[in-house]
Amino acid sequence: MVVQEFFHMGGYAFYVWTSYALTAVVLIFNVVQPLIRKRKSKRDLIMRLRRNLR
Amino acid sequence: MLTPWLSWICALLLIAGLYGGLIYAPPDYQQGESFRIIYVHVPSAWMSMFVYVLMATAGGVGLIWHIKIAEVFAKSCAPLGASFTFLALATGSLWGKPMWGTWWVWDARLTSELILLFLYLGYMALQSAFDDRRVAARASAVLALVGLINIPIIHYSVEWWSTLHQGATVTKLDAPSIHIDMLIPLLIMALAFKLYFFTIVLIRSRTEILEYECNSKWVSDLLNETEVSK
Amino acid sequence: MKPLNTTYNNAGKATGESGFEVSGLECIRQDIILFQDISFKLQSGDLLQVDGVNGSGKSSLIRILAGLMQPSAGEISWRGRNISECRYQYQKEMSYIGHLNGVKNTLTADENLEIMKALSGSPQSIPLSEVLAKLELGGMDGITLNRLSAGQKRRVGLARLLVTNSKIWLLDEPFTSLDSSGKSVIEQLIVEHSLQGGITVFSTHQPVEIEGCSIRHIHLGKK
Amino acid sequence: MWRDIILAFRHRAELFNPLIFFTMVIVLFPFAFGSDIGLLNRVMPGTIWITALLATNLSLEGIFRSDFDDGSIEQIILSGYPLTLLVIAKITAHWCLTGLPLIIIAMFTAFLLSFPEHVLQTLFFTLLLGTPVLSLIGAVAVALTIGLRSGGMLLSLIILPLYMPILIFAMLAVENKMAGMSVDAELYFLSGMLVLAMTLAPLATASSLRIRMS
Repeated sequence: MVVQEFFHMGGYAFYVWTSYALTAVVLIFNVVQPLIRKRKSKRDLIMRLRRNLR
Repeated sequence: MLTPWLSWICALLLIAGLYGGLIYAPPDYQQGESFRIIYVHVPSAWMSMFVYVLMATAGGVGLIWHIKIAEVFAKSCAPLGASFTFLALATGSLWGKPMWGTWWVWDARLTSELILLFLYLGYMALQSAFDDRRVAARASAVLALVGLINIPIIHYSVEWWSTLHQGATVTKLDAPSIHIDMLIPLLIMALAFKLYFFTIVLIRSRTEILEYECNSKWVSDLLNETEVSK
Repeated sequence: MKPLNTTYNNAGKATGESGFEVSGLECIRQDIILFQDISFKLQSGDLLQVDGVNGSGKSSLIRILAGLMQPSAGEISWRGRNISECRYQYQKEMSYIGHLNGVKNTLTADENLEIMKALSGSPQSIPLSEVLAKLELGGMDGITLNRLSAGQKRRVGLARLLVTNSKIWLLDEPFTSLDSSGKSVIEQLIVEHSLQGGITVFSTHQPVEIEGCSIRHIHLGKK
Repeated sequence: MWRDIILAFRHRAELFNPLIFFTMVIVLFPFAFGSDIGLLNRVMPGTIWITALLATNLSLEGIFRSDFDDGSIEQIILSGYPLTLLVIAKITAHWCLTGLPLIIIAMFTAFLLSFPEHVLQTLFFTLLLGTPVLSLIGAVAVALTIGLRSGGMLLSLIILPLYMPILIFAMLAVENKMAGMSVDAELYFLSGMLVLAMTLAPLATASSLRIRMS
């Protein structure tokens, strides 16, 4: 019952949970994106290095 | 080396803040449960301004003293600042719907936040329009500084404009005194957002520096090491 | 204390007397090293030709020497001082002609020279008509540049060298779009400049025939 | 500066383009809103201002365009002549060639559309104080974006947020005047912005040009 109430948010569930979900999505995206970029740029640099060595 | 520590503290604070905000804090007597949006909205709004000031300052430092780290830092700030601004706008709008009955009001804060988002987007667009990193960094630093001078003017003008155009319907948002049980989670969340920002900026900056210095010896040494260790 | 002081002064003079000194110059554009570790010294009367294939950084080198671009590393000094410290003085003594002529198409040759003269602020006394005659541009009064050919515009652009009367000439591909007589006029100008004690740095990919003074070469690009 | 004005006069057609654009857009508005004088009078100042913003925006690129294309900018930077002074001259020339005629045309059209006279005066002052700020701020952005691909769109993206306060205050002044209130505060604020822009924008433009050329 308590859990249900919690998720119900006094009738404002849609607004509250959308806000939090949106925040979560944006924050997670901002973690993942730089990490992917880091990996990619490292790979690019290693490729470059190999090219230069040859 | 700092990043794991920062990210752990940040995660802890986030959990604490979420717990405090969503469960511990009592519902607002006027707005009921919907006020809980405050715990993501207000920190985002704070951060959006804070990041802009930081970005412009770093840009200025890079411009005057030609410090690469500052240029890199400024560049890494921009996307984060823009996302915080976007969050502040989106959650503000989501909060506005139940409170004011519409998604958008031409309220001073919302409007200046929107302009701030445009400033961020302009900065990022300019940054990506240049081919050379250093030139891009210096050019966009000028823009950030011009924007920095403009922010107070924009804020002030929009405030003046909105007070003339509508009554005090918006003051609902800033309740005169906030209950201490509501305030503490808010501060924790704000701190968590700040740490989050620094963590991500560090990650971003490191990648940037790596690309910046791709011709220098230490980068090739570093890469060789990682390759060996794999 | 005193001996220390004098040695310092001597050292200052030793570098101060020399004209144009470049050390450890490096240029990185778009994460690619165009050149690295370029050093040379130019005295009065020296001529330096910059060779290299397209994209090897000839233009960048000349722009850096002119102070338009910042090098990624290294420094350039003129009369013993870094050019970023004495920018004003350096700019007064230097003329740069890039790919673009820096002339207005909607003005006549005369008017363009007037602007160059006004900008340089030099108390130059050669009459402009003489400059035009020297570059075989006489008899074009009242004709705006957009009716002239590319080669003629290039000549007007190069006329800047004579109007501004500066000591250092930095020429990026000065011979482009010039015909053979135009080319020899410019070669002649360079020789005269050098004999009068001027310094010239120019880039080109054409063979040049310069007689009467020696040319030094610097080669950019992969060895 | 005289050089610029002379040069501009040799391109007469280009010179008049923003002005024709301005007049045409203003003439379009009655077609969109109907010919009701009361309504037109209400939207007129806003129309004039927004159109002035767009016309300035369109003509801004011309400040440095030709100098950039033919290499004059490099020579000016290298001439040792103070760049800031030249930038001031160029901005002044730009304003004389777009801002000033714009104000005259705006006054004329507003007069034709029987706009109340006392408000016309306020509108005139806001334009007089505001359009130079548009040219000044615009010059910085143009100096940064000149010669970049998609420079035009980028220019608008950068510039329009910075124009917001001017628009707001100009409109507030006009509205206050219509409501019969004092407009001193707004006009002072516009003057303040003009002074601020006059001191900082030429410096920022000069350094932007240097950066852009490197």
